Amino acid sequence: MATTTKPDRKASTADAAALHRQYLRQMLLIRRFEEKAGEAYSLGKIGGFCHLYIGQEAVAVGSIAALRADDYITSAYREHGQALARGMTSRAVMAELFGKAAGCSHGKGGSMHLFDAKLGFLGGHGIVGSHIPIAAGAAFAIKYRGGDGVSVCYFGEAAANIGAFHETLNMASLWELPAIFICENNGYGMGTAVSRASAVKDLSERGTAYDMPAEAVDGQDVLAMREAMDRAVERARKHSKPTLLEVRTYRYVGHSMSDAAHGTYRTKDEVEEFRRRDPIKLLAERMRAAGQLDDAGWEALEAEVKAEVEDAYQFAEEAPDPDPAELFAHVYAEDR
Amino acid sequence: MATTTKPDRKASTADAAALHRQYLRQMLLIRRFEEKAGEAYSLGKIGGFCHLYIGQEAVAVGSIAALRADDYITSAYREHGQALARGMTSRAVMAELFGKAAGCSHGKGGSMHLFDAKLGFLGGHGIVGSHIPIAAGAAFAIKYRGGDGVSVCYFGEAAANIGAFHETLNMASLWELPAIFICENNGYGMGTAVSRASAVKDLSERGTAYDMPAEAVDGQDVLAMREAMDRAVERARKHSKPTLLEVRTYRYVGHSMSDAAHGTYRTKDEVEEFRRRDPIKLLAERMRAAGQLDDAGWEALEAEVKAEVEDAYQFAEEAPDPDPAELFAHVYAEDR
Amino acid sequence: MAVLTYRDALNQALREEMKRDDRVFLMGEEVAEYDGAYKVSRGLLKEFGPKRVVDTPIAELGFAGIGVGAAMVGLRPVIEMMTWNFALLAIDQIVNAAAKMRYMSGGQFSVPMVFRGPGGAALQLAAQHSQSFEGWYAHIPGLKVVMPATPADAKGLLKAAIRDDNPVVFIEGEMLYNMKGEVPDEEYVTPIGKADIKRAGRDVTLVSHSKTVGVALKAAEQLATEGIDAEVIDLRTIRPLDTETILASVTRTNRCVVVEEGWPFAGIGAEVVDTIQRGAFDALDAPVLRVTGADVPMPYNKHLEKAAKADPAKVVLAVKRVLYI
Amino acid sequence: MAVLTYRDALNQALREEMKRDDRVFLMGEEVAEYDGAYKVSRGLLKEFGPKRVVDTPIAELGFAGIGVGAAMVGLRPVIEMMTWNFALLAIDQIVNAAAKMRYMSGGQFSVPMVFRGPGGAALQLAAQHSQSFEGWYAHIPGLKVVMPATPADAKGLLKAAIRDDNPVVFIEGEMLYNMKGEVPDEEYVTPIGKADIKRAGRDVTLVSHSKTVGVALKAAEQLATEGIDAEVIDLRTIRPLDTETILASVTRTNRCVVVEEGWPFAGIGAEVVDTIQRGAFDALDAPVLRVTGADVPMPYNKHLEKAAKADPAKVVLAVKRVLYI
Ligand SMILES: Cc1ncc(C[n+]2csc(CCOP(=O)(O)OP(=O)(O)O)c2C)c(N)n1
Ligand SMILES: Cc1ncc(C[n+]2csc(CCOP(=O)(O)OP(=O)(O)O)c2C)c(N)n1
Ligand SMILES: [Mg+2]
Ligand SMILES: [Mg+2]
Repeated sequence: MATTTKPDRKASTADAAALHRQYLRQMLLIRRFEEKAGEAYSLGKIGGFCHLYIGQEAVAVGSIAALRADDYITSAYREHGQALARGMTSRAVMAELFGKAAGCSHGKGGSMHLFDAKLGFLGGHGIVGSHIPIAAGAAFAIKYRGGDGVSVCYFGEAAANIGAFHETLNMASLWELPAIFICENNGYGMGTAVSRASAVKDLSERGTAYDMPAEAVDGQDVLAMREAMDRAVERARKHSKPTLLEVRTYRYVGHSMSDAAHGTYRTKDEVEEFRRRDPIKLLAERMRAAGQLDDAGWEALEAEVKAEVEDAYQFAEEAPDPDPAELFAHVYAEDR
Repeated sequence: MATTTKPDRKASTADAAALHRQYLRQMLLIRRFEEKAGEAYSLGKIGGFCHLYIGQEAVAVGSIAALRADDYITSAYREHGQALARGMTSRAVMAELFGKAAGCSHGKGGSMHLFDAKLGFLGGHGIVGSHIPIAAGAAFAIKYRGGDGVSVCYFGEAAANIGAFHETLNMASLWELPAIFICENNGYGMGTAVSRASAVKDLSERGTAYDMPAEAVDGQDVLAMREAMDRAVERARKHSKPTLLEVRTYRYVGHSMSDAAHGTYRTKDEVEEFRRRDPIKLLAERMRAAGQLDDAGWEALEAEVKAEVEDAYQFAEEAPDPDPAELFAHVYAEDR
Repeated sequence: MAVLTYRDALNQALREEMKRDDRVFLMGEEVAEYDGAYKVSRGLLKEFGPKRVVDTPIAELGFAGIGVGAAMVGLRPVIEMMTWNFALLAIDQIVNAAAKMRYMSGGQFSVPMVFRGPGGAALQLAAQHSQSFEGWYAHIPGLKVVMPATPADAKGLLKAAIRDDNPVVFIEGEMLYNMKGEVPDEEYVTPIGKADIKRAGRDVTLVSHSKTVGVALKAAEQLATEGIDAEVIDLRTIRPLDTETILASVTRTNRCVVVEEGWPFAGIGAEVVDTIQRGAFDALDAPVLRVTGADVPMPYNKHLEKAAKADPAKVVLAVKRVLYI
Repeated sequence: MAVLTYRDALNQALREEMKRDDRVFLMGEEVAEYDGAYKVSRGLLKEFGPKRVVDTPIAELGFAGIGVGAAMVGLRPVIEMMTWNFALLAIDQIVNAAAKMRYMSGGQFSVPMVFRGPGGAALQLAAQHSQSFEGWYAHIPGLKVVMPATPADAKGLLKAAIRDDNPVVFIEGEMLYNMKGEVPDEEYVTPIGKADIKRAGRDVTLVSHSKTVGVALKAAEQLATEGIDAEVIDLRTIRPLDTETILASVTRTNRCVVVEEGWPFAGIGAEVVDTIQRGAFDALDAPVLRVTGADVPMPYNKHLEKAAKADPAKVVLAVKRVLYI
């Protein structure tokens, strides 16, 4: 069932160049945003749990690029990258991390619970695996209404061991829901390596148990991600069939802000090794080789992204806290 | 991974004859016991839910025959057959169905909750799938203590769609627990055919997702069942490796006493069709062909079994109810 | 007025709401081809087809979550739990997802859905199949908890629950499905959050809900023969609790017994007691007493089971104690 | 006496009991190689090896059930829930299996095991990670519920819980892990089911548990400066509840405020109120008041979160109300 994707690199037309620049910009934005969020966390401006996406940028960017504005996205707690790639503003996300009223969840959700109804962004969920059926529910609704939308769900490889994954994939396949399950296999669930948590190492093998098309994808290559996603989207949109994508990726940083990047469950060397296939570097090099990027272009991009992140930080810093009365608002629909 | 078992029929030595007679007797006992239980239910002597095992006898008998006295057995609510095959007396089981103090669970469990600590019979559980991890826990304990026991778990094919199945099989495989998961695929979960509930029809395929050896077994052939079980037991006992057995069987009666045998979700013809491969008939014919059984032998067996069941009924009927003070006993270990 | 069973009243409510609003669908185990394990959905598959009446595998957590997701994007799911005992497997979706989605999304996503099915003990179903979890659900902000005691309320409240924009835990009485009662012929909706005085009385207030309404009414009848005039309140909605009706009654009667099927510790009765002693402390002439299910897992044996349940005799006894007689 | 953190006291309890009884093992997510998400199991893998300190996949339902099965056949599992929020996924095993096994097997199988981990809100963890479920577990016959508030109690009670032959729900305070306190040097076990008076007083009884013991003590200090002498009861065990200690205190002080972190509806406080009004009705000079967490999912914003939590100021206010000042 599972096949490993080799990206089929298309000609570097002007379109491709624009697209690549867009991917590069988005990945760089996520990277710089996350770095800034890490900084803000250390300064106590962000509280609670904060899970950074550094290293995995190509997954969100390459997959979301294949979506339409009316598709749905659901993710776990490590979702800043998907939120930004989907088009939430840096301001709205940063303000949420700061707990401000201008945040995308009005300061009530925080890092783990980013929501944006207008963008079809259904969260930001903190219970491992429990958002997988929720994403399938959105796919169910699409089919129910006879639409040709797609519902995409992001989760970690460790979530593939929990019951909700199993129950959902079975129903999604049985009912032919237009859902795409993106398992971001970054090698670890907190401090547990995939081989210590899953009896099968190739998680795409799990597709067999549900008769669901599955693919293993190189998650450091944004173009490979995009292409695999295009196939899955077509399967969902045209044929209303779900797909399981196991995306091989890596997080360079700790599980959350309280976890060291290396030292306990993985070595510095391992992290360095993976950094060599950095998704941003990989695409930038390819673009340089194709004449789509030069030093000036790169510097301009860096400056642009840096300015955006700084602006978001400033905005979040200065934005007001929610009104105290907000404590009792939104518990029930009648409240507000 | 999954292989379909063809029974490798051994020579009809005297040993085989004795063994076959034992299987035949056990299957017939279960059959007659269940028929009597059905009668008693109609008379209001048994209450609550009562799920009969008629048609599936070869599964319990063929598999339990392969076990040792110190192995563990855990089952769902359709467990009269396994209880009897394991050696609970007809009296103890019938008295439990009648809610009497002499019942195997002292009248507190009823049909769905048969227990016998001395026989390593860990219940009798009513929440679909939830006993699967419990059985794995017994296997964990065996391994923890360094023993060579085996823990066997019976569940229906519909239970293979619930999260507990998935989580448990993954851990059982990952940790190499001496567990045997017997999925009794009787074609239906209540009124739902397997094809309407599971995205894969061959449930043994599910083994792949856990890198667990799996086999599809003819559950109407007690000898095939025994042989497949022997292989699984050896794997567990000698190599501490789990197995998933998908056993193809059929229940002739309704899901529980309130469900008709046919008419809603399956036809009378279908039931008749399956009755043709009745496990008792199948073995009896084979024994006749091998000269291990004649009319007289059959009649003696029938009479013996009938007497045992009548005795159990009488016993249960006359046995006293639990003392009223029992209501508050056994809530906590200190109580009694 | 037509006389209907509680079951058929629920069935009517589902049918009417599915006709009225095509975003409403029913999902659960055996709800479609089997017409429901307890036949509440009889005929709905035939009338509305498999798109709107959906049989599921046994996967409570999964299909509850599918309901949550569908509700977030605008459908109005009715998720049947074959019984509430099995909902323990889905409770993460009900509590961690449905109840909190609106709040944690800053009001962006509501979850207009109903989780429904039978709760409480029936007959001899033993420990795993005889439980009352209303106290648990009522503990959770973000959920509403509704428990009708009569066919008319069953219909009116289920319609209200389906129209409600919040996740509603709707617990039916397994032993009430065959209960008959008059049900208005015209379209009506019974508001969530309002208790109903099922019997007016002067001497003592009996607070009850679901099956124990019948228990309280029987006790009241018996008490009447002894000259004691009991008022019987049917809470109907557990959350939000109609404290006004409770307090008004107790302020008049000065005595109260709370009757519930569930376990005592931190049950509905405890909350009602707290409400009363805070809101009507000076009116109370005696402590509020509680009649609950016994504080044990349910035994299978029928005599033990009977002894474990709240019954009119126990209520009568408690009433006499609060009347100091 | 050594001064230890609550975390290290728990660690000692685990280590001592694992040494004492080789049937005891610890299982859960990240308990072994990572030394525990909150480092409660630090060093145990090294000392006892991977057979007895077992890392699991993320599969709360599954490994809780594995614990139940292992306990049924004679081991004494300690199952760590990384936090009690995730235990909703395992609650079927805790409630439908562990709590009922002994009863429904007619006393044949006990389930001597501990489910433990941090409960309640920490700081800014938002709606899905800031919940107090002690009211839920205490509702269930067959379970014991233990919630230590100090390092000494944490150690003594965890040892008692591990030795107990019943399933024990052991809820640690996530915010208490770094709390320091004296812990006896010699071997000791703190009995389950006994509350502790953490401060004696005459004027009002404050009933608290876990983190709110600190809240109540702070409130008592402040009240003392105003000449009000509050007694602070630390329940320590929620189920079985030490009604004797509560009633004896309220009978002396005639006034009571219950302080808890969880939601109000049918919470621990409701049960305590019920206990008091039934057992000390005539002694009460004022209604018992409750200070609880706000009846909302927990918001992320730190100011809103602070407003949602029980704090000394709210307790002081409630005390003044029950003293009518
Ligand atoms: C049900 C549940 N169990 C445990 C946790 C604690 N926890 C949060 S993230 C995590 C690891 C998840 O790993 P993975 O799914 O691989 O995602 P990643 O963090 O690598 O993106 C754990 C155990 C949780 N949030 N929910
Ligand atoms: C979690 C849960 N959901 C639903 C039920 C109701 N129920 C009892 S048996 C059953 C069907 C199970 O079918 P299967 O697993 O195939 O076993 P069989 O009855 O065929 O032996 C259902 C839905 C239950 N007991 N537990
Ligand atoms: Mg991971
Ligand atoms: Mg079946």
